[in-house]
Amino acid sequence: MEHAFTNPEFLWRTPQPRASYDVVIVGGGLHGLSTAYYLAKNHGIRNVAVVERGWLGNGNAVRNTTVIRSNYLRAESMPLYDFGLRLWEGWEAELDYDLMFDQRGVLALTHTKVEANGVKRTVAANRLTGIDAEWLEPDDIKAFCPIVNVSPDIRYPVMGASLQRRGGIARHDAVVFALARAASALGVDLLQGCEVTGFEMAGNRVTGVLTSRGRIGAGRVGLVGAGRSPLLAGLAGFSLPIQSYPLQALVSDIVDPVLDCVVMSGTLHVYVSQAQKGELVMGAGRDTYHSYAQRGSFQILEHQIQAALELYPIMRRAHLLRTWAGIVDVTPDASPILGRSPVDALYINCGWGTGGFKASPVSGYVFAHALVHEVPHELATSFSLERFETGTLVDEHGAAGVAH
Amino acid sequence: MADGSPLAAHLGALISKASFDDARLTPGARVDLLSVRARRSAVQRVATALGQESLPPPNACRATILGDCFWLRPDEWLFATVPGGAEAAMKTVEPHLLDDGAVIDVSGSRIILELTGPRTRDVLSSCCPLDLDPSVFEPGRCAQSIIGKVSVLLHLVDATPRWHLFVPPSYVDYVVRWLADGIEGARAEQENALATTPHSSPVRMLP
Amino acid sequence: MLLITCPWCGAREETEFRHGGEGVRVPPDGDDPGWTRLLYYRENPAGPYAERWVHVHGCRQWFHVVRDTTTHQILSTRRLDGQEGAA
Amino acid sequence: MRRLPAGGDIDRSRPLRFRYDGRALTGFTGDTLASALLGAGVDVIGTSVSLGRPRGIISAGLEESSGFAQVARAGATEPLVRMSTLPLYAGLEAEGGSRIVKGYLRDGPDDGRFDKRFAHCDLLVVGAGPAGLAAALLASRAGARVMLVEADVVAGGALLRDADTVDGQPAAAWVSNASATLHNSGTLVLTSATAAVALDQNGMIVAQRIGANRAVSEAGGLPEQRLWHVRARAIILATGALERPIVFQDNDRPGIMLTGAARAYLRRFALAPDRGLVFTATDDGYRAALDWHAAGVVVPGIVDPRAASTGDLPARARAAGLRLFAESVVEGTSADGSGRLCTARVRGPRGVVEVECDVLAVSGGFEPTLGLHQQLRGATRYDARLGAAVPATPLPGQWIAGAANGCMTTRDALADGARAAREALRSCGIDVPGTACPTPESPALLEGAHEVIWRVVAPDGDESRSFVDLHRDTTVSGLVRAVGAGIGHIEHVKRYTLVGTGVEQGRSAKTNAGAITASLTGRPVADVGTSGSRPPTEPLTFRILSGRAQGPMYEPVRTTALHESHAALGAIFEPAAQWMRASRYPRAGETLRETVHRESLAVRGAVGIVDVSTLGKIDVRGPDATWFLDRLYANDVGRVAVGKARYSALCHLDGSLLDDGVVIRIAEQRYFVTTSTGHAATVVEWMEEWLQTEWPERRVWVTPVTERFSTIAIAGPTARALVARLAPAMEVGNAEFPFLAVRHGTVAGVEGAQVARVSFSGELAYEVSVPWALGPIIWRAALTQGEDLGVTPYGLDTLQALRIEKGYIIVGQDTEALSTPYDAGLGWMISAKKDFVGRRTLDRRASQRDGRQQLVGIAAADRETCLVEGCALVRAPGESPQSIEGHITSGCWSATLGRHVGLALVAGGRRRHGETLYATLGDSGAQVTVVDPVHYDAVGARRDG
Ligand SMILES: Cc1cc2nc3c(=O)[nH]c(=O)nc-3n(C[C@H](O)[C@H](O)[C@H](O)COP(=O)(O)OP(=O)(O)OC[C@H]3O[C@@H](n4cnc5c(N)ncnc54)[C@H](O)[C@@H]3O)c2cc1C
Ligand SMILES: NC(=O)c1ccc[n+]([C@@H]2O[C@H](COP(=O)([O-])OP(=O)(O)OC[C@H]3O[C@@H](n4cnc5c(N)ncnc54)[C@H](O)[C@@H]3O)[C@@H](O)[C@H]2O)c1
Ligand SMILES: Cc1cc2nc3c(=O)[nH]c(=O)nc-3n(C[C@H](O)[C@H](O)[C@H](O)COP(=O)(O)O)c2cc1C
Ligand SMILES: [Zn+2]
Repeated sequence: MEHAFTNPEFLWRTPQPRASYDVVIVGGGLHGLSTAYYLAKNHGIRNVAVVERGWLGNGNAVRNTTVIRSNYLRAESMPLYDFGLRLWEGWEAELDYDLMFDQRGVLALTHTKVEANGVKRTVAANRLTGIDAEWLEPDDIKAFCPIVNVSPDIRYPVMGASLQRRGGIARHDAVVFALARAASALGVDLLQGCEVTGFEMAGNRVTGVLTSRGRIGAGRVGLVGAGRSPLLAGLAGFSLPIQSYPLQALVSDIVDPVLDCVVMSGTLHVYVSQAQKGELVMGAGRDTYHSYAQRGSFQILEHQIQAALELYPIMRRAHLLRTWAGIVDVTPDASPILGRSPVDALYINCGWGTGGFKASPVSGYVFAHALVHEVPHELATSFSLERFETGTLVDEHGAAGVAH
Repeated sequence: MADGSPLAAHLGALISKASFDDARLTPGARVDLLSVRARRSAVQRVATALGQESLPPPNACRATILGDCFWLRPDEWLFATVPGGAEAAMKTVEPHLLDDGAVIDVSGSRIILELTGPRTRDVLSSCCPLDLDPSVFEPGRCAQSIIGKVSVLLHLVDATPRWHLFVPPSYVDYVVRWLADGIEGARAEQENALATTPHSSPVRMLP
Repeated sequence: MLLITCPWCGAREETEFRHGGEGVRVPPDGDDPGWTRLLYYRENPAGPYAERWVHVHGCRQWFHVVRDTTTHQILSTRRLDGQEGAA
Repeated sequence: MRRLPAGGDIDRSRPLRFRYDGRALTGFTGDTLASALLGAGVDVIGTSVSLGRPRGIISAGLEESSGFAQVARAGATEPLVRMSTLPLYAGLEAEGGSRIVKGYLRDGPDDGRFDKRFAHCDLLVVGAGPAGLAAALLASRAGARVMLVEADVVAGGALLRDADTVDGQPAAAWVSNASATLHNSGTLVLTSATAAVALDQNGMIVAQRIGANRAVSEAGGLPEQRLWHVRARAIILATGALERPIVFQDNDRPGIMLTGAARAYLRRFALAPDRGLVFTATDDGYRAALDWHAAGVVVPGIVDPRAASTGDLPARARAAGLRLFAESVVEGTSADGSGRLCTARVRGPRGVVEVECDVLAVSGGFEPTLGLHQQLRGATRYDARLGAAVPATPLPGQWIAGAANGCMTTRDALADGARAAREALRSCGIDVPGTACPTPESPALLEGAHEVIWRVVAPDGDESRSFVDLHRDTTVSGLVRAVGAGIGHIEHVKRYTLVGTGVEQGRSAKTNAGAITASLTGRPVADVGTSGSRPPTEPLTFRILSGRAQGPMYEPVRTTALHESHAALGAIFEPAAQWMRASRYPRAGETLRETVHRESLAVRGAVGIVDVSTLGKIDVRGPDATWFLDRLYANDVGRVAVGKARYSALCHLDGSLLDDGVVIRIAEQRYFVTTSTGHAATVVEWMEEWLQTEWPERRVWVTPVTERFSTIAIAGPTARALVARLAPAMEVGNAEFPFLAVRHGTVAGVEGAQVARVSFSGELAYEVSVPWALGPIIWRAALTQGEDLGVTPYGLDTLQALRIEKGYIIVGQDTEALSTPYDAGLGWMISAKKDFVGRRTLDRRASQRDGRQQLVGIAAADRETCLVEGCALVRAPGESPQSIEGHITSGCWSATLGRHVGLALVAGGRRRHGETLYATLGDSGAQVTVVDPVHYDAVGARRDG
């Protein structure tokens, strides 16, 4: 028999919108909920609403493949993501919820010399920053994850891998539930079916949001709209250096455990883990075209499964059970945008692209800080929108490009 | 690639093993290849010089005095001329281009594979996304598309059907493997009388 | 998976094409912020979107496509010179 | 159930032996695994996922939510195969038990062939029930190219279980005639073929189990499964309707099935219960009772929640003397010791009765199968009469017909199929003459009072055994709990309870889940809706998705014309982009380092030859060629003299390096440009993009000629002597043929060879390009004629070592995504006088900031220290955490210098020559010195010599 999920008896209140709030968070995904939670918890600001156009989590929160890790490359990013990972390590206790957070290890396979060098470079950078990381040779990989085909005879033989043992997965839906419950309990109003359609402005200052459920006044507004950030920015009269693409994922039917870590492969564009329930959860590179349709193209699935079967022949007879896509907001340097916007009292938190699930805790933590103090949290100073003017990009393509 | 055949020995063995009467793969004739680039002003001059009314339109091939001429793009045509004929052919075309075009010897940058037989549509449609139905892909038609994951130029020479595939030499191994494997599949279908396209013969339905 | 009508070659599978987005434009002279926009900012509408594709595995021509990003419906394809395709 | 002595579509003369859970059983040709099991008396097929309840088969088709098995195939084993549509074949081996809910994977050989096919048609009809058949018949008569795909093993749809007649023929006969007609007119009819994924622009992915009904050993080379990529000008979805179960207490017991299944098992497989009770909310359900009755089965009654129906079927039931429990429901069941159904508790206006039965056929009504429509977000609306969603408007280019469109009788389905075909064909410009539509005779099915019922509230209030989703063990209690937690949206309910997330994706559970949630939250059913559908409509094996693109057919492996020559010399190959390149030519007993050592010294001391045919080559010509290359390349191309070459680089608009290469000016307006191996296609595309989109008026023609030429570099101090022998007619002296000059002539008898004095090794070098296929001639000639000169073939490993010694970069290895030419030490090449792509960004302050990661050389402190690529460079050894100054991009054993040398990117590195840093992968650090990138022959005397 299967391990049954334990969801609590009570999750959240369903209040009516108030006339105004100290802070209105636009977007009830993980980052929006996390922001609201930390506003209340860390800063005592409880007169907060999260306005969500659909149901909580209906964006990328429920669509991501749940890879959690902090092995990024840049000096600017590593502390941010690793602080996030440390928050994860305490989150189940803090939120009193079984998130199925499981630090089973994340392997990043390499298939070319250049890729191997890049990954080694990340390993070195991680270790020097105090982030756990190891370099594994093919034999070590085989020992750690026996189903990987490390034969030198395949098209792109495995040349080695990095391993972050503290990396892992969690149950995405549970995280939505847990954050919503915690925020709601702290007094945050979660307003679903409440689409922001415009902003109320006094000069260059935002004073409220116009929604499908009426006007809601706001002392400050945080835009946390992930795949729809460019549209939200458009409503507020500015634009973002963001392109929106579909990113697909798939699950297999439920099978006995074959894989107890996360394995990613940048060159072959596929990564896979096995969720606690038993389904294989697989992802690939994003689609090439712009879209808001939450679906992608079939050849992406075909290619990723070809790659998967080269690497994990045991998966041949698993079934593709369900596929879906989320819309990811991709920045030019694969790093997020966090902080002030061109509009006063309006703050933005977006651009996490294909990799923001892992940042759910830290994104809310630092963004709540920015909303309260009007300056970025020290972990987030490098991620302002101005960096594109100054040319001080935080290029994470190597560490975040294909993988998650 | 041994000096004689354009196919490496292992590929020769692969295709002769796979081929059967209804789908046969062989190395095609050797040719010299010319890429003729011509802006609109030069196209007519070139055509006239070759005794043609015009150069072939998109997706078409025409026989000319310089051999088969294939449309490649709005300002490019590929001529497949006799081996060693490139130089002379260039001399024929070049004067008419003036500054509005160029002719480039691209001999050897593609190899011709020939695929013949009534089952070849099955073989091709197992790796090529084009609509090859006789009602839309008639003899004399050509198209650039993909086999597996690589670019090819496909030409239907006659209604046998006889196909010519123009494949860059470095990709020949890969393309031949796809075709040979497709032929094996077609043979199994033939032997098991499985209907797979409306035009494959004979037909019997499997439950 | 899209089926895209190349103005030259006709309707072909998406796998024969490469997406070019809005494309780059040769810069007009301008100040620094203008340059930043040119480098990093592109249109990204929900709805009809004017984009460019190139038929990499076919005629290698770039062309214009208007596609609705909320439905993936292709509203038109045109040659770069603005003419409708013959195909 | 038991097998009746006669009847059914099975061939009793051909028994088939198979194994289930280790038991040897027998069925008949024509059986499915499900019918064979039922026929063999196996009603308890396994246990449920989290509650461990005994389970049986509930359907005879796509509705199945319980009967799945682990099936052995082709030496492999496939999890969770649906029993109700798996044709039985001799030797089939299946496992049930806990395997009906959770399968397993096994490594090992797998001989099944999985194929792919592209197909095109005017009209694709999905579903071969009456609607689909009518549509296909009409279209094929009109001369259209038609494809008809049917998920079941045979065409016919609902007609297979219905006793209707069509055009005066029994339904089954009409179906086979129709199929034959279609065949003969060239329609491609695919059975066991599920339309699984709807693509944009009228595409459809169809998965076909060709060899589903046979063991792989009998497949004769046929594919086991095939994936069809279909493009159609018009699509008709005639996917029918699915029967919906009703939720009540203990509704999951083996023996409880849908009424359509009860009839299908009877008609198609001659399987009948001893006592069959019916619980139906529509007239249609009465057919099961009537059919059973006609077959001699004891029917203890028909339970109908409605007031006595006046419809045709109920009247017939009454006439047959069947007992009707009107205004009654089944509120619970009990089971025998093995878990099998034995009685049902029927509650009516006059109280409760226990009714003995071994099968209970249930029908909550029918709902359109709209998964394909919903995948592309096709709109639906709630139909209160059906209690389910029906299509609102079809998607462009698509039509929905038959039961899928809410036309629930055979007559309506046939007519609707013909209507859809007419409209679809008209959209393709094919006009259909007014052909008559097949006419059926079938009873009225949806007469009588209409009352949609989803759930019978448990009398004792315990709904933890009232199953909404059998596969995932979701119960009404689970829904109650979810709603109590404060959630109301059906997508939250799904994620809280897991309803609908199983292998059948809740196909027959979703509507009930939505409706019950609605009743629990006091909202209209229409407002709650159902959770969304996603591709595929049916689980697809991973292998069918990968098809034949595995092993050597997975990704192209490109080989040069010299591949066999290298192999003959014992080369070891390595992938480089798509190519296979020789990395080295080890002699017996040599270690890697020894080989590289030997090959390097040969190049530095005598002469080496290397195959560089993979470098991209581009012919650029036309009156504006110089203007064009000047716009793209960083240096002044216009200043390169005819017959000369220049090393150059391309930038992106943001100033970052795209590639480097050599620009050779062949004639005034004709160039031969090389690119790095990995960027060959990118650079051609880059040039085309700029030309076509920005400068269409410019007369420049760009032609990729990589595979026109094989190129061999001949490098080393005795290279000149070797080239002189190979090309006796060529002046090779330094004066006549200096560095960066290019000549054309005959080499080793090959006319028209191009010889360029460019060098990637830092030695005196000649790159000889000849027609692709003639490469081996030059290679062989160089080896034989250079023997006394010490000619040595060398591979990528040595090439790397040599270029690192010289500080030559590889873009992408020694640069980062945002590295500029300045960062890479190539600032010298940037022309001060002209604009080019990237220039504006390079002129910005940020691009020239101090402290950027800049290319430096690094030298190991001692002979033993190895410079591992990727190592971080830090100020102090073995300290963590500390800030990172840079990293090693390239490192090698330098045979020439007798120690390890490397290249690195270091913050502000250009001003840090002489500084000591430590190279580390995060623990101990090896001491290195920052030096100039050029480790060897800084003045270039050897190269120029
Ligand atoms: C297929 C896929 C796989 C992924 N895998 C991983 C992974 O393995 N690891 C990882 O770290 N990251 C992964 N990601 C990325 C990760 O999911 C996202 O970065 C992250 O979820 C974004 O934050 P969010 O949860 O707040 O976004 P969302 O959940 O998308 O939240 C944004 C919310 O804003 C709401 N909204 C938008 N516009 C409005 C409006 N006008 N009014 C009101 N509300 C509005 C939306 O409805 C939505 O609920 C993946 C993403 C996808 C799509
Ligand atoms: N009594 C009722 O309420 C009721 C309800 C529904 C249907 N019916 C009967 O059903 C018939 C309706 O005719 P119809 O043709 O619309 O439906 P149908 O159910 O007869 O045929 C639909 C066919 O589509 C196939 N199919 C479904 N999904 C598919 C997919 N993704 N790919 C390939 N095939 C797929 C099914 O296997 C089935 O054979 C009538 O005969 C009618 O009497 C009766
Ligand atoms: C980690 C993970 C595991 C999932 N496992 C399953 C599963 O076992 N069964 C299932 O039907 N869907 C599964 N899903 C997919 C969801 O059902 C759903 O498709 C996804 O949340 C996107 O929502 P949408 O399909 O409604 O757009 C999973 C999703 C994720 C992110
Ligand atoms: Zn084209």
